[in-house]
Amino acid sequence: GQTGEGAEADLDVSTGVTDDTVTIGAHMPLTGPAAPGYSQISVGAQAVYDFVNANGGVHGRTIEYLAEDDAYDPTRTVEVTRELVHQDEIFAMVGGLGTPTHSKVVDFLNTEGVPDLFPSSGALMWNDPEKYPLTYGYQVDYTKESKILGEYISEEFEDAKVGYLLQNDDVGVDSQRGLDMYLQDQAVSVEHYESGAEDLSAQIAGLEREGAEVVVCACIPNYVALGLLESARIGYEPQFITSSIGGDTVTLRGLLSSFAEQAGSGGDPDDFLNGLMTLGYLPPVELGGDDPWVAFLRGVYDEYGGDAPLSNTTVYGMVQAVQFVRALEAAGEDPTRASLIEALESLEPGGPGLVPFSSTGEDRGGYAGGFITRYEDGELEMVRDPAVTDNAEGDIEPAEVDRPLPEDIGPLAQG
Amino acid sequence: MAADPALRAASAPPALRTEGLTVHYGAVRALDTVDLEVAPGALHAVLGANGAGKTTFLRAASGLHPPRSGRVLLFGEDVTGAPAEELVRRGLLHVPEGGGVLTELTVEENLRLGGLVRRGRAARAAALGEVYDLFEPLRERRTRSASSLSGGERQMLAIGRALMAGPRVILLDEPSLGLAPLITRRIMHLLQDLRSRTGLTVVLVEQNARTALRASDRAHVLDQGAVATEGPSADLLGDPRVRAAYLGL
Amino acid sequence: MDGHVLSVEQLTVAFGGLTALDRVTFDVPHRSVVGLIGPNGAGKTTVFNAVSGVVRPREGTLRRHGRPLRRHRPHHLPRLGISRMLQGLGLFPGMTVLENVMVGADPLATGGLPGMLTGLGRAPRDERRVRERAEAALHEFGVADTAHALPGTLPYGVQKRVALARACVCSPELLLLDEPASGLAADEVSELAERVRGMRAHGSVLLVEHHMDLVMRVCDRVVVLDFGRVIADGTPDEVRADPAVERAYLGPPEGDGDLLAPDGPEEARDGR
Amino acid sequence: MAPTHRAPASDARPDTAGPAKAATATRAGRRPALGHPLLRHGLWALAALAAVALLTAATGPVTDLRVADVGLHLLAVAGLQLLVGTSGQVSLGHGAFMFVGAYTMALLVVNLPAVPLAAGMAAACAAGCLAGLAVGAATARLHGPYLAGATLMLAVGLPAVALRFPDLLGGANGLAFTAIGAPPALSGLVDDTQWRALVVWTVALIGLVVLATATRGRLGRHLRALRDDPTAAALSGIPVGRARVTAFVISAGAGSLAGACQAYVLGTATPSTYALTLSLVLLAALVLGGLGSLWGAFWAALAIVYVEVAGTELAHALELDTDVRNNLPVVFFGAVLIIIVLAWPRGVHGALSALGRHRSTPSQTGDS
Amino acid sequence: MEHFANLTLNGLATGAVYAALALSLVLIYQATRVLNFAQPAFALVSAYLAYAVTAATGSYWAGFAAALAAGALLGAATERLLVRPLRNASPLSPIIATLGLLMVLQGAVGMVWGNEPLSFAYPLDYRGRFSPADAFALASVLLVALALFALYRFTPAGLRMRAAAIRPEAARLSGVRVGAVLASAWALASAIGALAGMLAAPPFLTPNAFDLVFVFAIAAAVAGGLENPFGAVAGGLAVGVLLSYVTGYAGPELTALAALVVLLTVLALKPDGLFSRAAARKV
Ligand SMILES: Nc1ncnc2c1ncn2[C@@H]1O[C@H](COP(=O)(O)OP(=O)(O)OP(=O)(O)O)[C@@H](O)[C@H]1O
Ligand SMILES: Nc1ncnc2c1ncn2[C@@H]1O[C@H](COP(=O)(O)OP(=O)(O)OP(=O)(O)O)[C@@H](O)[C@H]1O
Ligand SMILES: [Mg+2]
Ligand SMILES: [Mg+2]
Repeated sequence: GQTGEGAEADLDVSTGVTDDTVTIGAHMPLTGPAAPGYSQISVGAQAVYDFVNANGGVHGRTIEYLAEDDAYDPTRTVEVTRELVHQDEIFAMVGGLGTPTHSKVVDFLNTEGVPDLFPSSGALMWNDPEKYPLTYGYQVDYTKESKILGEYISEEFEDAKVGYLLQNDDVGVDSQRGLDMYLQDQAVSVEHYESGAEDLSAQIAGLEREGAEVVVCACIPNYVALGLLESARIGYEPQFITSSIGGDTVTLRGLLSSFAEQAGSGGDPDDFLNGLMTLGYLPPVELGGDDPWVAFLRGVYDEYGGDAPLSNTTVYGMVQAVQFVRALEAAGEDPTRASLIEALESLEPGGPGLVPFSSTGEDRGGYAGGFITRYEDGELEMVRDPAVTDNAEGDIEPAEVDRPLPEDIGPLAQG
Repeated sequence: MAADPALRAASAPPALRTEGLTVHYGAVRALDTVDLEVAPGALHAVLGANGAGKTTFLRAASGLHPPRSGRVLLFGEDVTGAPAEELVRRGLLHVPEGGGVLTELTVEENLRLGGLVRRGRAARAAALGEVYDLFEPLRERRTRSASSLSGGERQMLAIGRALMAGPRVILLDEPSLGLAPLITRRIMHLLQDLRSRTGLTVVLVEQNARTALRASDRAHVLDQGAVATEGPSADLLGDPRVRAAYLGL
Repeated sequence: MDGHVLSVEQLTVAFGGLTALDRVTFDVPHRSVVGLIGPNGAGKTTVFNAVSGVVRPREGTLRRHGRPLRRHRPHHLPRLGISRMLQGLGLFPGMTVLENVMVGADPLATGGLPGMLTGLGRAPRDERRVRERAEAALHEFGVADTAHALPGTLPYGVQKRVALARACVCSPELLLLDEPASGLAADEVSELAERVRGMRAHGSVLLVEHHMDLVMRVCDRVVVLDFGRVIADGTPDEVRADPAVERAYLGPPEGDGDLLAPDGPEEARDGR
Repeated sequence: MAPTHRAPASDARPDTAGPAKAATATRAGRRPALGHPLLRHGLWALAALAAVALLTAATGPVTDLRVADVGLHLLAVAGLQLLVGTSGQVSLGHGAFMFVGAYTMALLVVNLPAVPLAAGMAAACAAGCLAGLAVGAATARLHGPYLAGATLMLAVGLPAVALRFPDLLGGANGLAFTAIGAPPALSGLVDDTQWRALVVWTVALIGLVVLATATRGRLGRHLRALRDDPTAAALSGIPVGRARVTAFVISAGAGSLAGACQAYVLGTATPSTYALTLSLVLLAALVLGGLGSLWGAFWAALAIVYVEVAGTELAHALELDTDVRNNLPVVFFGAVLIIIVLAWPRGVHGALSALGRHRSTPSQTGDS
Repeated sequence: MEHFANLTLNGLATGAVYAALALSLVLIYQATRVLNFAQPAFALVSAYLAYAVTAATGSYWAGFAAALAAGALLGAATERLLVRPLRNASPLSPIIATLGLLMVLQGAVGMVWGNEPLSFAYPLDYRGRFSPADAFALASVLLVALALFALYRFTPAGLRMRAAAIRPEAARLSGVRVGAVLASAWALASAIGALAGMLAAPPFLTPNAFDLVFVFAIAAAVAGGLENPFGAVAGGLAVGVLLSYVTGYAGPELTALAALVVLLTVLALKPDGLFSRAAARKV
């Protein structure tokens, strides 16, 4: 027995909420070829929830976070999501990961009346209130961020030949759309890779052949590192610029640590990374104690996180959890799904991030833009201040954001 | 010039001896307390109808199939339970039913494989020459895959491979199967010749009882896994009751 | 010529450099048993392979009732009224005796693939017919009680009969038997002889065998091969008396006592 | 043929894998036929469908989903059974046919939403049969590891077609859609998941009836014959090449139907679902369930669905380090596979039927 | 033209890895007629161990040696514990058992080292169009193939190995200690597999890093013919170069499809692989 289909799902329920717990779920690849790169997200989120739970929870309830393995296989995603909804009876889905995967359950979640918060993906489809009234985005979408990147490149590298290195899925397609708005004339080469491939030599050779002086990567860190290494191998030195998903320099440093020595200059992976430009929207860990949120999250992670060093990927999951905690707190003493949605829509656009976060009735795109940094020996230099835009023809505008401090947020302050 | 086997038997332990050999396939008893003794240098026949247990006896004696009970002695040494490959190293060669040639190897590789247990390159080369002299068709087909051989040629190859090892005791399971009459005779000659030259002991399982009894010194007749009768071959051949009951002659 | 179930004309087969058959010519008349003998490797099985479409002759013609067989393939044999029992029996070890024989009887079925998939149409009738025919054959060869056993569990003599039953279940016009007597006890050989002679009532048999008693007992004609050539062709008595055959294959006449007596002709053969 | 004239010596290892020889003396001949085969199989199927209906009525949507999952995997593995267990052709690429079926279904639903479900299933089956025809024809001459290698590459290569035509097939994201659910007349009687489970089982059982009929009859006999000895089979009048292709076609049709069912139930068709792992798991489960019998396919389908579930639940139940917990289900599946294959080399069905035989005739043992 | 040359060189370098893994597959196939699905897992475990040893000792070559030793050990143990008990089962059983082992080992590696990628060094300098590291890979693979060929063709050990594989019982009757021979064949093959792992692991090592390598290695082994080590090497290099061209000229999404088409074409022309001998006589 369950609710029949067709009828508008009833949101005035508090499924998953008991007197002392709130159960939420997520699906993500924890095993299989797509797992590398993502496991730190759930570790980060879990650390925040553990911290909150240890400090009395949200309105006295602890958060139970079920991160289920879907191995990045949509079939499995559908199955685990249904289990989460029907069997584990989650209150909300928070941070379901991946476009191919999450896109297969977004319909289901919306018809079942399960709030679908903050999918870990920059696809454009999460921001569609008409079609998916219960879905709220998180990550800056691929087109927005690549528009900002495109504009920056067209201004700062005016005459340079530009090459794209794109992941062969919606990441690549959406990113290319944004880039092409500004770089149509400069682009000389578009290379793709399949996620799961072990080798980029043919692609890098292709970029070099076309003489690309600037290479924009819409890739996950693995392939940014591979690209950097491969170009170093053949002595090709373009300016690399990555989108937000690939620019985690902590991860990149780790990946490249074994090769610095052979590169022959003191053995520091920074030799590969120096000069790398990246789009960001969350506070980068490189800012260290200068940023109150980085300091706070590091403290939480040191106490509740894993053994791996705190990376920007971890921060991604931690901020996702912080945003949920904020919404849950605002949902009131006795949260229902409806009150959670209401709280989301009136959430202050500021948060840990450096650009506004949008979760209103009309626009629930999550982070609305980004900034660009340049990496040099462990330090980041801001080369493009935070800006926001839309994913269509709209202009790129400077962003202003009020950032509350961690101690301003109830459940986080008690610590 | 064959030495009298009986004489030698008195002084030396039997080449092969089984005591109470019993073999089961699952719950089926295929061999039932078989006692058998073969003097060194003897040519001993084991006869019996289809399914009497002849093959089973050879497999148990050569270590391919561990007996449930009983003992196997090779030149007086207890080798019960020793694996077949060890017995080969002690000079007991078994040419299985159907030969068991390695069809994926060439003819010469099959023969070389047989000679691997032999020490000395020269000895191996000499043995190879002898086998080729014996079975001319094999020499002509030395580089061909054994799978291309005719049925009879394979049988020659199987026997040749066993001879390559320089056996002291050889167990032959229906060697005449599929061989032309002339070749069968030559093999019998060869066995006679080898035993007089090298003291080779032969245990011969044959369907063709007449040929086997004519060629052998002594024989056992098996019936449903047990020894039905045994004795000098000439006696068995001459005994009308034995012929009628067990040999179908 | 038209009376001949099979005519082999100038058949030549070569494998690489080896000429396995060299212009072999002989006939198998209607309702007769023809023996094909010769030393090991003479090419007897190769003749069978050529007739059954397993090897392609380099030259020569095979005729059935005077009409040439061209580019036929092994699975056409039943349709041509030819059936072959393999030297190694070739029973299907994973199937019961009855099923083994039913495979032989399957050419009697006429239904197509849709019927086989759905069990509709002619399929049930076909199935019944095939089964009845197979059961009849098992009876005929005295192995009906083993119908549901796996061949591997049966004594060899019984397996042979099963293979024969499978070959004969469709009443072929020409039966090719490759060493049917090998591994059989003396009494079983006699029984086999009876059966082969009995087959003359329906069709012809081409028999390859090293068991001379059998060959001499059942054959109407005997063809002798050596090194791929026909060296003799005639009645059993003619062939037995042929010195070339004696030299190449038979050795000196039997019954002169000890098999192990040194025989002259053998040495002569060594010197070839 | 070697002049071996007994039961195949234990050391003869035919490389044209006749994987199920000893295991599969079918009872086709043993039992006197009980009426028309179609009737017999159809009655079985109806009984099974009734059981499924009862089961889904008594349980919730998660179980419904798993029941549907078992049904579609049963159909897929049963198709593979015909190919591997009966005809002896080892395919590591069965998932590719599920891919074909899933995409056929998805394309139909996305582009022609009005097409009735049955027509969609029929189209998927037809597409699968065509794919099977192509693959079977291309691989008819291959044996053993060569066939395995070629089909393995098929499992990896075919889903890439979706990447090549992103506009039509949705690229790496695949296609998402919602196929028509329960007819309005039944609303209140059955819920949506339950309905889908019933649809899957109906399709699967129709498929099974066909497979059972084909296996028991002349076709199955021919396939087993050519598995055991292709040369002897050919000489008995079986066109070996054509029979092999036929086996491929039927098995591909079943696999494709299973894929269509999966797409129908889950509303998705994505290349990553049809990765190599799926094909390998299907074959592994088949061996685990038991080669040569449709019951083996049933155990296989249960294993595919529930070993996974058990592993995940085990991981949740134990207090473990993240890395260990994440990887536990995979290790669990692998370990189950190894243990069952070692303990019961003839699979669950083989073990159970040996047990049954042991019970009924305690004195008779010893099948080699 | 320069692009073509670059693609060719890159293809040869990756092809060497496929070839190495294909060699180990061929060797095991020769020894036991088993397609060893656990082979990439052996390579994986070996590479991870090498990573740990290198991290502990600071020496790449200590890790390298540890990897080969671990590979050999895993191979021999698998033959003893998994494959030998299934000798008389259906030919599929040992294959499925190795598949189970693949899952267990892959999961175990994830349990111990996590699923995040590790940075894995090259044996030699990796910089340059055809770097010392590439040359090392190619040379070691060719050397191993040569040694294997000599082993098979000219040494008694090779003859024993082949005999033991084809008909164990007949081999025993020729005095071959089948058990020991097969265990050592597996050990040798898996050591070669570990070498493949060491070549394939850089730059980043994850529990699934060898999945695709394995697929292409199988394609290479099958295309080359499972009877001949040179077939494996030729197949591996050909596949590597082919995939490089496809990626460079047509698009990376087509690599698997192209490999499929080429494999089917090769097998349609030569059903037993390019380097196979004539088909055996059937009747
Ligand atoms: N692997 C086996 N499993 C079960 N029973 C077997 C097996 N091998 C042989 N038998 C049975 O054991 C008995 C003895 O068989 P064996 O092969 O030793 O007989 P044989 O005297 O060699 O017969 P043949 O003249 O046919 O070669 C027979 O009843 C046979 O059916
Ligand atoms: N496919 C083949 N490839 C190579 N050589 C072959 C092939 N088939 C047969 N031969 C050779 O052809 C010759 C004839 O073989 P065939 O099998 O016809 O002999 P046969 O007369 O049947 O001998 P037997 O009485 O020993 O069975 C043999 O020398 C054999 O080695
Ligand atoms: Mg015997
Ligand atoms: Mg012959």
